[in-house]
Amino acid sequence: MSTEPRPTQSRSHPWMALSAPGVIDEMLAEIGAPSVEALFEQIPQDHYRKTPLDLPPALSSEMELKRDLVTRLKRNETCEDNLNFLGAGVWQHHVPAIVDEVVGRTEFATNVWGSYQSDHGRNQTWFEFSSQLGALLNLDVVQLPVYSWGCASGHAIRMAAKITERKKVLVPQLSDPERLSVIRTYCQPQEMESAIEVVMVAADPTSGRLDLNDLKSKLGSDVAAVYFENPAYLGTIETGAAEIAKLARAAGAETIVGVDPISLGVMAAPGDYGADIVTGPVQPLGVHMQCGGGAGGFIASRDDETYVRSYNGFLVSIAPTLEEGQHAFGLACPHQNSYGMREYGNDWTGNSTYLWAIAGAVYMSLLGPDGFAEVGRLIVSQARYAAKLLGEVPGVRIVWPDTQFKEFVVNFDDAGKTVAEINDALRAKGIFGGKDISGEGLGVGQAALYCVTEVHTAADIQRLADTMKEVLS
Amino acid sequence: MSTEPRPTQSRSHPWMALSAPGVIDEMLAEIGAPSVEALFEQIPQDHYRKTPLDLPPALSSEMELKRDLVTRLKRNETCEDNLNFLGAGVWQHHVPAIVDEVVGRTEFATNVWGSYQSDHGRNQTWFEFSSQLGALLNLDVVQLPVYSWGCASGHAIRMAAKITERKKVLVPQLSDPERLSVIRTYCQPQEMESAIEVVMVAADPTSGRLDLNDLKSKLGSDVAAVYFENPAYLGTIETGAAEIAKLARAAGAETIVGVDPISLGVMAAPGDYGADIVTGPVQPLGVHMQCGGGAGGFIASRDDETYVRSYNGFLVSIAPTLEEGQHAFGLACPHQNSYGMREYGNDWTGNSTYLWAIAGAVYMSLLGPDGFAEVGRLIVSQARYAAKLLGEVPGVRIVWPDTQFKEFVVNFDDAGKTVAEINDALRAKGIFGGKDISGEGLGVGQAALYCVTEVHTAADIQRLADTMKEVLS
Amino acid sequence: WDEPVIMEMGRPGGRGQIFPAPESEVISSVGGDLIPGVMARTDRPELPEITEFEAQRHYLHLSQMTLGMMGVSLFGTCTMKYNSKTSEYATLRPELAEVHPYQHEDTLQGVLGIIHEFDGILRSLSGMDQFIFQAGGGADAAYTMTALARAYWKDKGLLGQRTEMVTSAQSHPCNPATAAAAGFKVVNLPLEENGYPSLDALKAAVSDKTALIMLNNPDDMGIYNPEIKEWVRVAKEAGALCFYDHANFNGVMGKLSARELGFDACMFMLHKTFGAPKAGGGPAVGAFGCSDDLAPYLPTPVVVKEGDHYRLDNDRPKSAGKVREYWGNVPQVVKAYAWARGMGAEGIQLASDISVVANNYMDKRLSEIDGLAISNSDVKAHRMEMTRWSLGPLAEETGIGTVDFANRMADYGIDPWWMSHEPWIVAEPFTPEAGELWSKEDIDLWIDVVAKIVEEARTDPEMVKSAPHNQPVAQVKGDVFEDPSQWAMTWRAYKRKVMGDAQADRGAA
Amino acid sequence: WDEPVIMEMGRPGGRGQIFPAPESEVISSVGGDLIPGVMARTDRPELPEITEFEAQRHYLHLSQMTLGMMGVSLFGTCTMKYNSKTSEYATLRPELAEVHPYQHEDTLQGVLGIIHEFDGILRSLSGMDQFIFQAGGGADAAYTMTALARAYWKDKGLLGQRTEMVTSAQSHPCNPATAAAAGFKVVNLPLEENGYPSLDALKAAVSDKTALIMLNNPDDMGIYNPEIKEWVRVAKEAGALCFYDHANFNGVMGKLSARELGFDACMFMLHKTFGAPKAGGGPAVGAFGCSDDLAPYLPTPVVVKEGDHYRLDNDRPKSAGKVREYWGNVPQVVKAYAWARGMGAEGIQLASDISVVANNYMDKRLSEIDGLAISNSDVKAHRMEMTRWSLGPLAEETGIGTVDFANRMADYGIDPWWMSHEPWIVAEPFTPEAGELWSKEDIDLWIDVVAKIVEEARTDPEMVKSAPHNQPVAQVKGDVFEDPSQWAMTWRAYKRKVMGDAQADRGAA
Repeated sequence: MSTEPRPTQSRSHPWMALSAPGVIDEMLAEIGAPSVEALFEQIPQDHYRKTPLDLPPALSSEMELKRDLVTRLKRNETCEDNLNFLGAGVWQHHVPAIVDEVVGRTEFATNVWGSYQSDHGRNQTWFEFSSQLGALLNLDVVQLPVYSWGCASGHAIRMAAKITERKKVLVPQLSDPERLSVIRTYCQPQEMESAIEVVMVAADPTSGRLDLNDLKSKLGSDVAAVYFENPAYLGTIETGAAEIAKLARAAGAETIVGVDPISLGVMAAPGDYGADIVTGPVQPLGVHMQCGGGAGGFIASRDDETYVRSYNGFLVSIAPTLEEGQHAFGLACPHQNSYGMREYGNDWTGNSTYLWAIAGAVYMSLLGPDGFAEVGRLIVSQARYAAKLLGEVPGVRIVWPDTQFKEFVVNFDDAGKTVAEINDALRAKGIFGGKDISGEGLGVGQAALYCVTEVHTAADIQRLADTMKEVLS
Repeated sequence: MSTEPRPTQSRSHPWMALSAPGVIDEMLAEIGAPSVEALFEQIPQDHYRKTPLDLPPALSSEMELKRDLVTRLKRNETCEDNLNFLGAGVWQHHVPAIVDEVVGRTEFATNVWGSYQSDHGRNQTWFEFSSQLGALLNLDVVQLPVYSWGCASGHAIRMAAKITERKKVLVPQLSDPERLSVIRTYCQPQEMESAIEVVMVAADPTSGRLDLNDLKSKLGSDVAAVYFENPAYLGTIETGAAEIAKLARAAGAETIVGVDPISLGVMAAPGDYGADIVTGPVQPLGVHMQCGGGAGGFIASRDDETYVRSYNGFLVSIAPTLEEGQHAFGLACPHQNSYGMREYGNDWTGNSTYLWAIAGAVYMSLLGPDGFAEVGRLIVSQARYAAKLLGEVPGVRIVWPDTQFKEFVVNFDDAGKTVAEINDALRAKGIFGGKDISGEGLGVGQAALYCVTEVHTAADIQRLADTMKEVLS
Repeated sequence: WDEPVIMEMGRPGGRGQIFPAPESEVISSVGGDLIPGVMARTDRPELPEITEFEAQRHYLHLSQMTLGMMGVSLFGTCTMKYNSKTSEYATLRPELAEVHPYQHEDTLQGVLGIIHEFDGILRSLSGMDQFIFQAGGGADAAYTMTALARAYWKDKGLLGQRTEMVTSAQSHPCNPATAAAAGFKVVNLPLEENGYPSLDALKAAVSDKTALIMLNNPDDMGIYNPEIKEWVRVAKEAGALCFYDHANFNGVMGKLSARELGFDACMFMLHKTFGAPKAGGGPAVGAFGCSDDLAPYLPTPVVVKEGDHYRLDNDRPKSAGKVREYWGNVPQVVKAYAWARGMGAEGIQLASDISVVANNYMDKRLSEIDGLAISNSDVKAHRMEMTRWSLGPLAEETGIGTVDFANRMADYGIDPWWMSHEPWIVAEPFTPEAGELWSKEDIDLWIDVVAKIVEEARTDPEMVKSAPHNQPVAQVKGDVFEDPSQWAMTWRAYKRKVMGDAQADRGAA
Repeated sequence: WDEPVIMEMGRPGGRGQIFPAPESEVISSVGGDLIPGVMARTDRPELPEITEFEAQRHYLHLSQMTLGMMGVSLFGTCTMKYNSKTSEYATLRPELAEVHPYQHEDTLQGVLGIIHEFDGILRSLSGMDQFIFQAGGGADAAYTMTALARAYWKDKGLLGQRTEMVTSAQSHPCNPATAAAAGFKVVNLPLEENGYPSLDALKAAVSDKTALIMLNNPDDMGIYNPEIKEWVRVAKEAGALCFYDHANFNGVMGKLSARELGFDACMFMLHKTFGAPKAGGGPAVGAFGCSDDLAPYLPTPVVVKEGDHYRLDNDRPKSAGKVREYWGNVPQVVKAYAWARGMGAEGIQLASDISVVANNYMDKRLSEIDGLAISNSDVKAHRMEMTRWSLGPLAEETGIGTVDFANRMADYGIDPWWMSHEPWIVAEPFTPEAGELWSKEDIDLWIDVVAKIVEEARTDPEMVKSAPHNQPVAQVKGDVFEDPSQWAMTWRAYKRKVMGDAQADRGAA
């Protein structure tokens, strides 16, 4: 054993066991190759890159790497240190510590994909995600989540088009432009032969809800699906949901509803008002905002073979095993997706956001029926309170004051300031104001979409209102 | 199934399964008791408290509880956001992420004590702590850690007193008053019949090292042990260690050395220069400072039955099992501690800091021989560099500039300001200056003990020196 | 653990998470019953009612029943990497976890800076001019390419004409599938004996109808198409856009530059190649990069730097539109950045060397096991970081096939191998990939297990066929998965179909 | 997992953690070889050389081989609590983890405030006037009491005279042991048939030599001494200090006040009663509280509030000196604070009710198992939160004793039970404690396992004797633990003694 530490330049890398001195030579000898270069014999010499790599210097020690990461990330300001009212698809909800623990376990937050044979616990957790979400939705089929709510809705619309063999979808005028852009991508430009036409349905200006007359006028026999959200992008509750579903069904179209699952302790289950396919975000179910990296979207439906056969992704089913009385879990209809059928599969699939299924399973199990009822009641109460207090500030008008769940539109036309100016002033006082929706073509003027959740106390809301008064005075 | 959430007042507590409605009544029925009160029949009525409990209101939801904790803790300022040079028994070292992961696993950071039969993995990790620390110390016996370095030294001195049947210990004049206070507690006041007398050995003023002449003069046949540290409290390296051990052995006394384990990649193993018993802190081995809550102390010795039989705590030994060729782990000499023998056991033991043994096992396995050499070299280099740059600041004098490991004494007698004033000024600029040791009676004047470790870059040190120049100008 | 399904656990009124009632000033201000009656929920969702501890213990048990990264996984096409907990913990900090994507850019300089730096790292590795991270995985990045191609051809006024996408029959399924989903007609080129399609086939396939070509190289058999530069030349001559699916980048990191080979765009999988966790299937990132010519068509936002300030550029009038909301799975980008910084240029190049050495070592040892055959056995050159193998000979001899092996491997604490996306090309396929993570001891252990099962296939085939025997559950009876009367994707459905709960009919078909 | 000892793993030069070299300006300024030659290490410590991943995987495997809190543990005297991850994560934040105890108090207002608030909570629960948290466990808090008693009697000039500590033969061993270590003579009072020592015995024992008495109540048998107020009166009449070891506080939380019963001081175990993790044996906290009369003798620092400002009071000239460095295991104090806040007064009282109900339910079911006997069977009153039981009858019948049961229980995923600190009092003892954490299902499962093993003891005693059969390792052969030639507390020793490594002699005896 040598008495001196090895010189720095030849030290092996902590992330690569075979970088230890001598190991590669040993393996080359067993392979019978003269050099590492010889193993790359397939690559013609003129394919090798000529430009040398120009990367920032290695932070080879963990200590330097951590310092770099932490120093950089501290340049962010957070919704923990500031009072945040941004929502619009990424919401600040409480994440229970147990969710963080389970999701962070290396067995789950793993480097591997994990095959069914080796990962029974993971499979079961996935099934429990679908089962619990199904209980909230009152629907029997829930797919493992896809990339986002927008992607889920895009897939759902394509499912509907496939099932109905029609190529038009009706969506609300007051849609989230972010989600709508994704949906348009999924529906293809009109130049494509297989494009699905996206047609807007007007809103009732007094309530923000869908204009049923406009809907009726557009609901022809070419409509594959009606898509709407409940609560909708601007926070309004769609009380006409059952009527919409009835109209759609009568026209032979599918009803696709986007729902926020955290509302389902207090809001009716979409399975109970006629939804055929339901989509929604998984981020409210125990996933941190992560600058949008917490996004994920679910798709659910009734347990009808037509629907099941048209899913694009992974359906986890409970199943018996060779041992009497035991159950396990596996993929139902595994061959219909693009892994099995390439371009002939349903849409396409790939790595998704399955870790958030684990988060969601834990989250829902912690809340139970009473927890969902409590959190829903708390959210809607705090949001209404915020709307009320803000509505009392001179220059501020709440657009639809009594119809929202956790988000609502605040209009500043009478304030003499733009939303951008107001938000700058709020930010200087440690408040992140609502999302500026003035430029989204929604016809709501200088307006911001405020989001209030269970994390906001009455004192927080009073602080917002007081600061707003200050800013606008 | 009821349609409404239950009212708040009767909801069950998430931490108590039996608080669910009706469960207690069901159990009372099975017990055959009329009421909960009836089960407390042993307590006489007049024993019940009369003053009602006066506790702050419950934060019954996790969300409120988290908010309270985080809001309060944010009132602290940290050594992550400030540049810290405090050490003196709690040091800012790099904690690898894997240590945090393993220590945080609920299987280890558990609510249970964990018996040997069920916790094989934990037992093995403990053994690996002792084994790796033994490799650093070049000693064969390492006990699971006790509360702190001071406690370890206290126990070690009592071990020596028991072994030698003598009642005096020699300790350095330049000792940490915090650790010394603990040692004095363990040695008992002189009024106690079994007290061990604590006698100070002077320091060589030119080096801070032990004055060997003074040591010789005090080393009589009544001395149970000589205790010294290497590196010592004030950061100095005790080059006379082997000589001290030789003198002690000649006098029939035990040599007890306190060592900082993070120095052992570059500093000689105490087992190699004559130490009989070795103590030290475990906090440098992958434990966060935690406001002092990361403290823990180890005791090690040669594998001599006399020593082994005098340990106070838990010795984990590898052992064969009923299955040929397999090994497992259990407690050696389990009956000699106070659990087995009450007041007749060796000293006393109790819950300790065994989770830090797990941290230490992981830490040492990550560093390996080369990592310890690298970190030792880095620490001593940065510390010397800091001493050098600070020494160049007008008004600053480094007391023993070339003999320290990671800590060193900075004297400000010529600066015209007290250490307290200087530290206040530094703190205003985001720097936590060294520990003020002016009042500790060490004869070093207005002085601070600065600690520099591997976490300090050259730029950090330059910033300290520049700021010091500013502060003193 | 004999762990029940969570839907069976708990007791009425059990609670795992409590929320406070609204404050009295809130209640007195807004009252109750705030959900319009018609939309108010009247039933109680059938969720478990358990304590916090029971939820914790249940899911920790399930995590222990998951191999995760605890075994040895030479899982082809997935490139097992070490996922540093350093970067994992950094991204869990509130500085990233509690950040909203719509925050003002002044409050996001930290994360925008990291994204921009990492963009620069990928530019250097690929030669491309701009990267975005919106795609949630490799397939989504391929989809991004198809959306970009549509926007490009629409901008040129040729979208009605450029309707075809050309690829190899061996390319990853996501390429043909996303192209088809985007509305393109897919042209698959068959493989020749050398393992890749002929240049002539390509020449015959491309035309003024070709919108784009999408290729991997090396492919999942470890075979490199030496004519790739010529392919790109031919395709571009026909006007087509060329997309390099760099899923198998690991073996050529620092050696090839997609741009120098002529490609217009490429994608990297941050959750495979760049050390972010795969996490059982995402959240992942398909980093999409392209040339300046294509950059105007990118989905927005794009992170750009102006002076010392980073900002989100949303002003791309020709943009193809979004493939997903927001900017991407930001924590995974941070982890990939951390991986690249932790490795450095030298480390990245070394990793590529190691993965090819390790793969060839693995091939050498596998070739010594009787009953296994390498794909395209005529190709004598060393393969890249993975190789397609076949159990064909053994299956003929013993009746034990690749699925049986996968079932049995888990019994040894080894992750079952990856078979193949194209089981019709090679009989009883498996596709091991050694990568740079595993030690020689790990690879040896893995191969020893394969050799052991080969032996078992000969001595005790029934035992192998009925595996696993050493897992929490026995072999699954798969017939329910294709049977509408039996499959059950939720506990509701299971109760209705299997347990015969007559109450459980709502929400069914 | 068949997991090797880490000392056997790795390869020369393998690295799990790298540190940068000092910067060039540092090297050129200070040079190399900075450790004086005589103290420079010349050998290479025999540590494993592995990658970061190997360390991670090894220790995660070991964690999976640890039951931890995954099973059901009715472990007497330890009061299993739910350890909230909410508070765990709060204390892992840099705001506490990266804080130094010598920071200026202005920078520590958060944690000082929490400590002060929690001090207030304990004051209310106990009636004491001041708490400190320096003690690292319950035993250390007992030790604090003995140190305090020394300082008190020294201050009174009577330390030479007050030399005795009186306790019950059934008190926790830490009481007599710490008193002895502090230099006191220990007087143990024997138990009567009712389960506690007689008042007469106490009267005979106390005198002007008595420095202090130390007592638990209820004791580990679940028996409450109804004469405790009289005891305190008698002891104080003799001038002795009275210390209440509140280790078994769980069953009487909110019901008893140590101060109202007359005690001068008491201690609580934050890692048991107050929901901080026990973590396999610490870091723990013994919260020590006393009356204003004793407060001047407390170890420093004491956290005090002045106006809105919290500070550390080090100015206690009569202080007994420190029992441990710094202020205590601060994160555990924060967790205990969190537990108390999460429970509230009502929750704490309910927990006490529940733990006694659960214990009596457990007693009821145990009493139905033939072969088990309750301790002090004449005591008919319901026990408190734990009860001492005996396997004596079964052992006589079958030869299977409490150790065999402990070995066998783990096979069922159940934490082995706690036997007893005083095995000489009750034959083949075990001491189960139900607490308020476990569900009825958990308790039933635990008892079913006991009943099952009782049955096994009759039908297959050899199998029970040779347990465990279902654990990572078989039953340990314990003879090495008392044999100096075989025990091996380190791998070095093992290599030398068992593997016969002649090189491994350094550091041996």
